[in-house]
Amino acid sequence: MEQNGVTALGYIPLFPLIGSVLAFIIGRSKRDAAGWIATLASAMAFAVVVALVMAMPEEAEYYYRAFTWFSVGGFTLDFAFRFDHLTAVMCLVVTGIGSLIHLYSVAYMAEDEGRHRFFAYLNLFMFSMLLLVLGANLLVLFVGWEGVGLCSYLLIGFWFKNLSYAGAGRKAFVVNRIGDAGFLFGMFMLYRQFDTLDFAELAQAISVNASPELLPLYFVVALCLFVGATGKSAQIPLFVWLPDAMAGPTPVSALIHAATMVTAGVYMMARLNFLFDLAPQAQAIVAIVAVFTAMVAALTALTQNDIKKVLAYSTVSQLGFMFMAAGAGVYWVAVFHLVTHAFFKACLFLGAGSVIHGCHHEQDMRHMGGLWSKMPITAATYGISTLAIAGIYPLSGYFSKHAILAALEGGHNPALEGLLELLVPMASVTAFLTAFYMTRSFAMTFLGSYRGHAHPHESPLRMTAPLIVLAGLALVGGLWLGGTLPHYLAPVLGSPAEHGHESIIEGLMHSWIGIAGIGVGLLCYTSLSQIPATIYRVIGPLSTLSLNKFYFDELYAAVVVKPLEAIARVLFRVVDQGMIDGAVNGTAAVVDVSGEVARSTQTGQVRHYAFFMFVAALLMLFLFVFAGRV
Amino acid sequence: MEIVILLIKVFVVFNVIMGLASICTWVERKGSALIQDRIGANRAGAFVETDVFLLKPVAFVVRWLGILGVINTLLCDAVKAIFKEDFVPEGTSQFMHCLAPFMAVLPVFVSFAILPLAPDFEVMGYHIRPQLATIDAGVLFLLAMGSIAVYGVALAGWTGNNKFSLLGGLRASAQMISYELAMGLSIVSVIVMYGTLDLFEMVKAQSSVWGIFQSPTAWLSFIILFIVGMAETKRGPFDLPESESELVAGYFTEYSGMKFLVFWLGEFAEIALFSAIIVLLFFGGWNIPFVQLPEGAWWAALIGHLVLMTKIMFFCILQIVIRWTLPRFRYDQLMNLGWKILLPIAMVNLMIVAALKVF
Amino acid sequence: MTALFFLVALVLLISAVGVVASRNAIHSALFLVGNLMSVAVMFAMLNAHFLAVVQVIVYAGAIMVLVLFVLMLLNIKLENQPALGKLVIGLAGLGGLAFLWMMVPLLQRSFAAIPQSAVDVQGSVREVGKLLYTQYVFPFEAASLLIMAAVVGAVMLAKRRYRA
Amino acid sequence: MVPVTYYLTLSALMFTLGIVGVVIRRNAIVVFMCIELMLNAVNLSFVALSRLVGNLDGQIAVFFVMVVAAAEAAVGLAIIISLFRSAKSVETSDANQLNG
Repeated sequence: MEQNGVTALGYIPLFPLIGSVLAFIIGRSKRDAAGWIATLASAMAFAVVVALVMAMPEEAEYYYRAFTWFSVGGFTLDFAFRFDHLTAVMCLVVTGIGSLIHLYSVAYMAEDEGRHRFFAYLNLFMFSMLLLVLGANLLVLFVGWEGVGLCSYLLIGFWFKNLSYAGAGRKAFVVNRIGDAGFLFGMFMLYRQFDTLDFAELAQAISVNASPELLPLYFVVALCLFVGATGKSAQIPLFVWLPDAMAGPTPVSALIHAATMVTAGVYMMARLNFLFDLAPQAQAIVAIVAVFTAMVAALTALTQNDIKKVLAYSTVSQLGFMFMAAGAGVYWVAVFHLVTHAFFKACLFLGAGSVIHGCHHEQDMRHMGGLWSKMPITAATYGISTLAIAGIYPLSGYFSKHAILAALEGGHNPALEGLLELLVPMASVTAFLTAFYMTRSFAMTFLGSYRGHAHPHESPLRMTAPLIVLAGLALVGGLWLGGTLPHYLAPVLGSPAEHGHESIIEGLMHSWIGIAGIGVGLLCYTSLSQIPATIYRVIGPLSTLSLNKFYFDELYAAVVVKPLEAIARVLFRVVDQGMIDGAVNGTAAVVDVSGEVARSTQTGQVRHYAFFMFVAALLMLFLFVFAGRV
Repeated sequence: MEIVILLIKVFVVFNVIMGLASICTWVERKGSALIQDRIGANRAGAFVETDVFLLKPVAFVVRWLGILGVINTLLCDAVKAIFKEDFVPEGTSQFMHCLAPFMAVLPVFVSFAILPLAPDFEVMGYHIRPQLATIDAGVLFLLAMGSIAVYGVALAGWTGNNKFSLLGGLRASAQMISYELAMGLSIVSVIVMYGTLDLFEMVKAQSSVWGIFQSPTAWLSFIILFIVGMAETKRGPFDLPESESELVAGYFTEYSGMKFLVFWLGEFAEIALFSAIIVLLFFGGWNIPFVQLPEGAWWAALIGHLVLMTKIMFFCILQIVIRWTLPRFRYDQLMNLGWKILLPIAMVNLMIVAALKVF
Repeated sequence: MTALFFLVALVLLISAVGVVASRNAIHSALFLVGNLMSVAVMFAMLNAHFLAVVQVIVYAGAIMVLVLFVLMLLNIKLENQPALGKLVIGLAGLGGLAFLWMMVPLLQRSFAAIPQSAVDVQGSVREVGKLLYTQYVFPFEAASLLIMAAVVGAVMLAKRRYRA
Repeated sequence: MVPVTYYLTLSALMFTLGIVGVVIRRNAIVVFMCIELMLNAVNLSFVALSRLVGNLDGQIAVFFVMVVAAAEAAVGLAIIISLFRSAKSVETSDANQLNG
């Protein structure tokens, strides 16, 4: 591997950073300029990435040290970027989809007062995300990690005047802190063991130190890092923030909470694959957690009526799929699904945004329906993406999801021995549920007759263009990437097992789960609409469970929030009011009393002060002449 | 012998001052009469009052020429002043009241000490420089003396112990301080132009070309210095401190007799001083255009001296004519002229001169 | 030369006493002018010609005129409160004597030992100017800033406040 | 030539008079003048010592003291004028409150 210092790497995050600042400053006076500045900045970053990818020779890796961040004792940390094939894929996704969403937002946010703020945050997010994926060591990655968290918080609470929206932002932030704590612990342990945080050096060190006595350490570190990933990527138990994050503007949901930021955990696992590979138990936990997350989220999505909430749970579920692949140790599949998911989920979110925009900020699917004729482009792209996520051949979702199921099934992880019989069917059921609830959302939104009171209309071209592009990618992305991606990622993630080319018939055969889900869904929500109601009646308590999101929020409130509040109250009363305030007030009282005493010397008469100065000068002179003998 | 030469110098300089001031006085009285179309001082003419018919033309010519009339008028003025009551207002310090006129005159007279009055010459083996004191600081000394001149008027205004003279004193001191800045800057630009502080050297540098033509902006310095000169003497359109329609007579309202005459003398000596400075700095001093006088000859020095005096008289008369021609400024106009017009112009001028010197 | 020194020193001290002892502030100011002129003469005697001239221009010509101007503007003749008690004056005088008693021997002791430099410095305009514009150019510019600040501050302070 | 210590002693005398003046006088302007007296005393010793050690640095210091004195005069007198406006007096003993 050659290591080139490539200055162009610095430009990738630099453009969005400059764009963010400019958008904010210029946007204060010219609101409309902000969107175009931000779009241009992210498009330029995309152009740089594309140019780099095109120019990058096979097997190469770029390295760029921007500056030495800090140097403490023997520990020197460079603010360095690293650009290999994994990073290239991530960068393409982030900047490419990011640019499309920026373009979309220009139209979507056209009426908003604070849109300069919005675009500044959005570009800042791009900057942080690029830091995250470009970072050459864990700490730079962590800076990006925190940066995207911050931007996510700012954007979820973008309409901060609505208290529940602001609360959603806070929730996302706080929940992410828990994950970050795990991440930090993992990082500390790694540094303590290997004295470095650089990925390349870590990989080197770990491959040399594969001795058995270090395996427990790797297990703990991997688990800690995975805790971080559960926070960022919304896995059980820290997934509760993501559905609430739908409070943010829809393009934000598309970019941050579907396509890019939430996949940071997956990226991190792929980046540190050398570590996770040495901790099979951790991998097994990842896989189990992932399967359960996917299942629970899919079940919850079944009963949600808010179009964005459905997509949010769907995202959690799909992230579960990605972690399944990562847990099974087949990282390229995880990345593959990450990419295809970015395509179709971004498309779905933007489509949902288009619908919401068209229906005058109506998000409840019960008040939609029949929009097919009124917004044909949105409906078509949404439909394509639904097919893709359902895993119908030859759309992109099919390839990635099929590969995940294959990977899970063919996994050689000894820790998962015996569990696979449970996990694989569960994953298959989840895939079926995915197809079902997506079909439900499509049918409730676009089919049937219109149940709302607004006058829906198709969105402008600036919004539909990104939809068309993304739908196109969702359509062919799987075919295109399914063949090339494993080889492209091989230098970083290891060579995948070769498997034969499948024919169209085989493909259609293998997508039977999706077809079944779609079929049942269509049946239930178009012609035989009494079926769901009957089902709900029959399994009443279970559906309530699903509708209320399995009471996760309430559980956390009882177990975590309430005790913490109680402790905080005690601390406030005793420690803060009693001790700290007491000390402060006591100090003030002492100053007050001594001030009263000292005040008597301050007559306010300049002449007296002059006299004191004179006396003091005499005293000093006396000391100088007689005592000092200088 | 040195002492003798010094005493002679003192004598000459004193006479130059007195002569110039006296002539200015007479020119003022007669000239103002001429401008205002009246006869002017006509009680003390020449001693040529005759009924002899044959002598009448002579007397007429003599009186018309005014040569004797000058002396006669001045003598009469002095006698009148001496015999007047020397009034000291009540409730003020008599010492201060007496001190004020002399404080007003002193700096002017002392300033003459550094003015060169003729080229060097040799007589009886002695090399004589017709300058009372050769000071290292040179022209700066003039500025120093100019800044002290304020005390006389300020003190006079204060010891008058009445509102009019106090206001006059305040106006005078404010005016003098304000215009001193422009004066300082324009003199500094001249210093930069010649590259020396020594007035003697400056005049020597003008032996072929007058200073006003030596630099493209020298005329600016000249105009500023001329205007400032009129303002510093508190005459001409700048006579607000003694504006008789408002303040009776300003700071010397309470002065009479000889003390008043001293103020009077100081005023004209100052006119002569500023004329002399302008001539020495800008108009070649004793140099005659296109004529080179031999160096060191006593007669050349004499001619030089006369040329210098003629030039000085020209500027004295110019000032007097302006004083009797232009109406008085308003106070805000005076301050605006000093601070907002002359000072910036003088600054820019200094920068231009310095830039020309460097490049 | 020594005679001249003592003469000027006498004038200097008498005028200094006058500054402190005059009941009338304007007399104090005039005494101070005399004092400053004597100091200028001292400067000239010490070959500091430039400083002598600047002393006259700046102190006598500008600062003291300003003081006199203000005194006349405010027109305060006598201190309208009774003079200070004898105790304060006595104390101050005692303090002053103590100061002299310690200071003068100290000065004698400290500086008599230093030999008179062979170089007879001439503080001419040229020499001082050269030094000011080369070695001390930074303090010089800083001083101009100080003056600028003082001008602005003085204008702001003395300006009448506009009352609504 | 007059010994430098003469100048220094003279300077000390003048300085002492200045100090005493500052302490005993109550007219702010006179106090100000007494401060000028002290500054001049120091200036005198600067020049005298400049001559003693044979370089011009002392005279430069005097130059800067004069600059400071000029600035002080401008600001100080402006303060005294505004003091007079608010307190109708220039007695230092009348200026004993922080509020104008």
